[in-house]
Amino acid sequence: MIWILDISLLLFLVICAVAAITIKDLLSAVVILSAYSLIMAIVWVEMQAVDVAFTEAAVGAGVTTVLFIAALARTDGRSED
Amino acid sequence: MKILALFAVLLAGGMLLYAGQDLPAFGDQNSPAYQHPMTTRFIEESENETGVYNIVTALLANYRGYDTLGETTVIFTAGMAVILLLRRREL
Amino acid sequence: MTGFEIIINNLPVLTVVIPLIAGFLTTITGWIDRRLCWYWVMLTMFVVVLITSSNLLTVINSGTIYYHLGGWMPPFGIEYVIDLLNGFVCLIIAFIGLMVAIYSKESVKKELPGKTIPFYSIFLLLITGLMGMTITGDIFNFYVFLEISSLTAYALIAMGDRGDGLVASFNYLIMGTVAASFILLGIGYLYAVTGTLNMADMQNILPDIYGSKVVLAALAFFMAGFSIKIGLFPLHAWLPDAYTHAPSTASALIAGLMTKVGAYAMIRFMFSVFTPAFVIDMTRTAEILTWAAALAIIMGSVFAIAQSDIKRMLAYSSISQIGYILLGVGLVNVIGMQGGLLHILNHAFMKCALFLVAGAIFYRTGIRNIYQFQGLGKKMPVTTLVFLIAALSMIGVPGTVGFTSKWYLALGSIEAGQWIFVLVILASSLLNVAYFWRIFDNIWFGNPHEKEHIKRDEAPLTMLVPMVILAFLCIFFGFFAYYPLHYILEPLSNTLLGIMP
Amino acid sequence: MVTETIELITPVLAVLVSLVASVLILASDKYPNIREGWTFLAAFTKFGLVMSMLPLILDGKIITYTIVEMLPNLPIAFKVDAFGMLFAIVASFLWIIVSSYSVGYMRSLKEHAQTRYYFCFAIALSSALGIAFSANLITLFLFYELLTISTYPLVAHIETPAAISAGRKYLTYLMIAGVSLLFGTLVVYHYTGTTEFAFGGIAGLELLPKTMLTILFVVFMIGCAKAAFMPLHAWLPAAMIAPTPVSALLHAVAVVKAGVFTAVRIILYVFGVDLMQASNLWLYMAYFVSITIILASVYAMRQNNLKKRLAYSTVSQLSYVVLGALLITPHGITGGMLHIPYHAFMKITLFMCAGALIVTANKENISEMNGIARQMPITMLAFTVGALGMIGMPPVGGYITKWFLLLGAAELDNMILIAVLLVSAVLNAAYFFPVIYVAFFKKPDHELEYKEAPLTMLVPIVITALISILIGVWPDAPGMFLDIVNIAVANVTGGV
Amino acid sequence: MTGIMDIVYAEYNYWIYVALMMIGFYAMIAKKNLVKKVIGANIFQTAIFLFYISLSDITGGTAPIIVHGDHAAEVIYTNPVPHVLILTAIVVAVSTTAVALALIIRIYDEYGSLDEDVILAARRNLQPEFSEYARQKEVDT
Amino acid sequence: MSGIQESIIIRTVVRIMVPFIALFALYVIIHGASGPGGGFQGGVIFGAAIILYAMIYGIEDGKKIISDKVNRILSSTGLVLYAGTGLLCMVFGGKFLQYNAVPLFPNPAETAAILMDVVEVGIGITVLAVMVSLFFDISPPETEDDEMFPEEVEQ
Repeated sequence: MIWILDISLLLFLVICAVAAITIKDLLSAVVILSAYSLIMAIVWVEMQAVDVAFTEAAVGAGVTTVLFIAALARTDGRSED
Repeated sequence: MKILALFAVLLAGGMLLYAGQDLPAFGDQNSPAYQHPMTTRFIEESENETGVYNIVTALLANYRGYDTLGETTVIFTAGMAVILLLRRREL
Repeated sequence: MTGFEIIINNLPVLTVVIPLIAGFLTTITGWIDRRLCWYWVMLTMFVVVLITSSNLLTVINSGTIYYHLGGWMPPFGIEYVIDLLNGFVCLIIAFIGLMVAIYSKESVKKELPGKTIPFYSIFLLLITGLMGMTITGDIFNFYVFLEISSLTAYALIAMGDRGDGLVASFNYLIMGTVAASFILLGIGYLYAVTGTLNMADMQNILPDIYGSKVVLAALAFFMAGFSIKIGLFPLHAWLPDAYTHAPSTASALIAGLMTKVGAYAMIRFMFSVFTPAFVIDMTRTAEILTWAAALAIIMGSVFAIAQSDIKRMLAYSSISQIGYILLGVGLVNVIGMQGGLLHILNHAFMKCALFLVAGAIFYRTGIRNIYQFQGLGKKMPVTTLVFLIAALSMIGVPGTVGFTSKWYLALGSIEAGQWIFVLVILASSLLNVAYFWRIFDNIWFGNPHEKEHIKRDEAPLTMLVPMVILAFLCIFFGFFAYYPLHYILEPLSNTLLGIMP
Repeated sequence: MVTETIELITPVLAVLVSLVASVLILASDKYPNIREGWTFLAAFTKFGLVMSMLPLILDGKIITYTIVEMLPNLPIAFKVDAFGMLFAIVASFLWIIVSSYSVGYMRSLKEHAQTRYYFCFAIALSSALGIAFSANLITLFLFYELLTISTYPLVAHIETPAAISAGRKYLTYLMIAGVSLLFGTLVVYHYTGTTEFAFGGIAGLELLPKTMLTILFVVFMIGCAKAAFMPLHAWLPAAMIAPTPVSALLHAVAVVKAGVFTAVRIILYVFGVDLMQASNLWLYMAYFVSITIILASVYAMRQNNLKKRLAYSTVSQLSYVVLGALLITPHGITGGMLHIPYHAFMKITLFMCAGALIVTANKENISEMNGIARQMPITMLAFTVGALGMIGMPPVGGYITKWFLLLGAAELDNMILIAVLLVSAVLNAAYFFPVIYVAFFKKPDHELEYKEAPLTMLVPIVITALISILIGVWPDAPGMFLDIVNIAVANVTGGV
Repeated sequence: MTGIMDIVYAEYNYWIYVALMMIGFYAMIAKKNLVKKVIGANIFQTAIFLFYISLSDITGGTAPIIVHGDHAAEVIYTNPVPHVLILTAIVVAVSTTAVALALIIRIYDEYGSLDEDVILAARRNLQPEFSEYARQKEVDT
Repeated sequence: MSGIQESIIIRTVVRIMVPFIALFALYVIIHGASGPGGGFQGGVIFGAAIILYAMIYGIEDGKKIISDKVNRILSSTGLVLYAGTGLLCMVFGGKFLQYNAVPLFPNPAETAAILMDVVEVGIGITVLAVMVSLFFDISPPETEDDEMFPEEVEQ
């Protein structure tokens, strides 16, 4: 029944993506993006792409998020859409 | 703008779905990508030829090492670009 | 093995690796002395020009060069393939790069104070990216270098007009990312159905699966991606802002090269990844391209007439000129193709010269509005003369290189039976006259009484030299276009279209 | 008729002389005397070079020189034949005259930007000569465009908004013409693989379908807008805003003559007599230019400004040349070709007189010229000579060309064309006589002193007036225009 | 039942990838906020990576790290090539994001906002010397 | 952020953790040959360690570990190491990056493995340096006088 796990992860991806672009608070959006990346990494581990998953976890969920947060600290964190 | 964007997005999505019909099934061992001599050779010979167990690393640093040089250059470029944009003093 | 042999054997890769290494060593050079940067870049570009000319000569004399990076035979490793097409484009890149490098000395000092080192580093990396895109025979390697060139271009454009440059750069970044993502998608699709990344290998495999919807989608994504990258008419929105607000040096470099390399890539993918039969007969891509190009030619010129900022006007004119290149390619006959390819050379010279002139005028006067150019003819005679020559070439007056390419394009259109494109080409020549003449009117006419008091105040020598060289070449190739046509473009067009001469 | 071809660099030199001079002129910006010295030196050298080729041409030889093969079968090349020689002699000789006149005019009026003026003038002359010596359509087009570009600063010389807008109009018309010419060239090249002029027309053109041929002809004729055919004439009166020597040059020598020269070249050397006749194109075009001849004369009558009146007169007279070529009989062609030099001498006299009036008496409108002959008798006498020539009264040259034209029309038995020629002669008289009447017989509004234009202006006027008479009295002097024209006509009609 | 499930199983990550890509693409074009655009770009690119990784997956395959031992011959490895490509592409994506964020910071410094409309209005109003309309007007007067 | 920065517990934990993270990063780089990981991931983790330190102790303190100057040298060094390896192969008569041309060990695969490690380390160094530099540049400046764009004067 591994595909149920797969599908729920993938659906969660879509939910995260939609949330990331709709939520008005940018900091939350960025954190959700980080979650999105992390789930993506898990999906990739599932698909046996361990190196890529490792990188995505480190870069997508790690560095990118840090950079986003650092940048948001210098701007205002609200979005109108 | 939103409508235009929606149109472009739907167009691209439609193209993807259209193309998806002929895409090799996922997980299929007989897909052209897996059957191509390139993949076969990487899986079978990389350990002898490069001396590492991790095929991805072998590809990354040896067979397609030049791509990786490019990739590292991209990072360097990004660093340089950010310096150019955000630093007020010379490096 | 002697050092000389080593260099000779590895010339193809050195074309890219030398500016690359020089690019990140610039930080070290600049650390020693900031003024060294310029000499360093000049030296590098000069060496690159030598290498690329040597490559081109080798190709002309003894055929295509193959270079296997890492010693891995294709399709296992990355391959560099230098044929007439990219040998030609590489030489243009190197040459224009050198010209802009010479020019940059004073311009950078004035427009980008305190940013010399990162600027030159980025400059060389841009050249690296463009070279890498051009020379490679591997589609993923192409993507990597595409991103190098894009990132550097974003950074350079952002250095321009305060505020506006940033917004322009950001818009370009978003559009560029969309384009690059489309191209990445296309690569993925082709990989999925062929299993290879090597262009030649792919071209061998693809004809068996032309019926596949995946291949069609890949072609569509490539075309869309490249159209955004080169600013083909309805997708051009990012281009005018980006060219207008970039620093003078960057404008010249980016306008002179980026779109040309994009057009090169389009040609490469159309004819060397897919086959002529596929793009011409099976999908009619070429035909669609000619119509889009014709639209771009007219609309670009019309928009250019409405501009009062010289750089913006030149940017719109670029949109129009890129149409010429694609028109020639899309006509898919040998004559039209030669015209289109010659226009790559031609437009690189003209547009680079024009942007350099715009930069020189801005450097001396701080003016970009063409209605304030009164009396410039007296103040900067050489600069304005260069401007005149480049503009005449743009218009297509015989004796300039612009004429030759338009002549071939028109003949190609007649041969293809598309009389309407002949009219488009001729009409756009008239429109070119219209938008350039406003400038000449302002430069040489108007305010006759004030003009008497204007002192001569020419741009510095390092800025003048490249402009004059480019103007000279515009005329030189106007009379001697025979050489590139005979030795490079004619055999090349035959090869691309799969015609045995 | 067998023609011998010899290769000689003289035509190139003749063209280059004034280009070199233009650079020297630019270099001696600060020293007016040296600057004008260059102009004269170049003018005389040029004339000398042109004349040195005359004996060869009269021998029935053709001089060719290929400068550079731009593209395969598309050389920039010169070929001097009798017809080209005709135009070259006129242009190079009148440059001397106009230069002298310009010096007087520009200095009297203390015009600004004189260096630019002489610079552009020299280039315009090079282009005119280049047009005369062109061996093929592409070379012709090159110099045609160069002429347009180099005369633009002359037209817009005074730099007022009105002048610039007139310049724009000038440029718009001529650029459209240029593009049209290029289009025609392109088509000819595509179908025949060459653009080189041939005496009987370019071979291979007769294979084109009739519609295509007609369109091609129309395109070419639009391309000859420099000849100011009626719907495309508007630039010419507008360009009157230029300084008078420029008007003289534009309207008598360089630009319009380049236009008609091109038109004749295309009619006789691209299409050829046989093709014109076979396709009946000559007849339609002849009717078309007839309209211009009549209508322009009518317009001329309504002008009060003297220069404008002369401009419309030019529009009308130019069509004589084209009409002559279209008559496709030896006599008609002789008349048309001969009208090029004849009209040039007469019209330049008239324009220079008009300029002298502006400089000396500051009068531009005919209504202000009551009794002006008392003030400037020599000028007005010269004017009368020119005007009589235009009308076609012996002994001034004009009557000869009209005679030939009438002969041509009569040979064709075409009553309409004969009528046109006669009516236009009457109309010419109708717009020139009032000027002469006003100048000589009306009482001046106030007392006028005797005050002629400066000598640098007066001498050229007298010379051209005298030549106008000379070519009327002794038209068949050896080596004069009629000799040259005879050779040209023999060439295109395949021997006498 | 199994038939439908097979189809879903064979294709589901493809549908998801298309959906994600469309979401990201839409955000890039339609969202007014610059940060949102960059977030959209990230989603878009990651979606493409998902596609590549899906390509590489082989049913019952194992990660492409050579296994030694008794069963070595029976092991099926997943396709390593897309992994390498995507490793490179991830780096490219993060580089682009970094540059975009640097631009955003600078734009915020200049205009005090990250909203596209506000910035456009500010460019028109605050800096008339850079606006086309104003330039023309200046000439006319 | 000041709240976190002043927490002694966090400061201590971070101080202890950073060396371990760095060690792990080195492990990841070297381990890339036989398992998941490699120069890039290792570099990012190393960078993350320093970024973590800088977040807690402040950027000024972070710059004491890797100053701008060191950063500049490091980011170039990594690439020089990489491209230099490529050129080295050329010197021994191979193509660019043709590791087995270098006569380091009798077994070409062994040579390749060693040189690949060198290359991975090169990537790691560059990535580490650039990641840190990106963070330093993008995060908010701490002192007031470090205002972003005062009028610049050419020396």
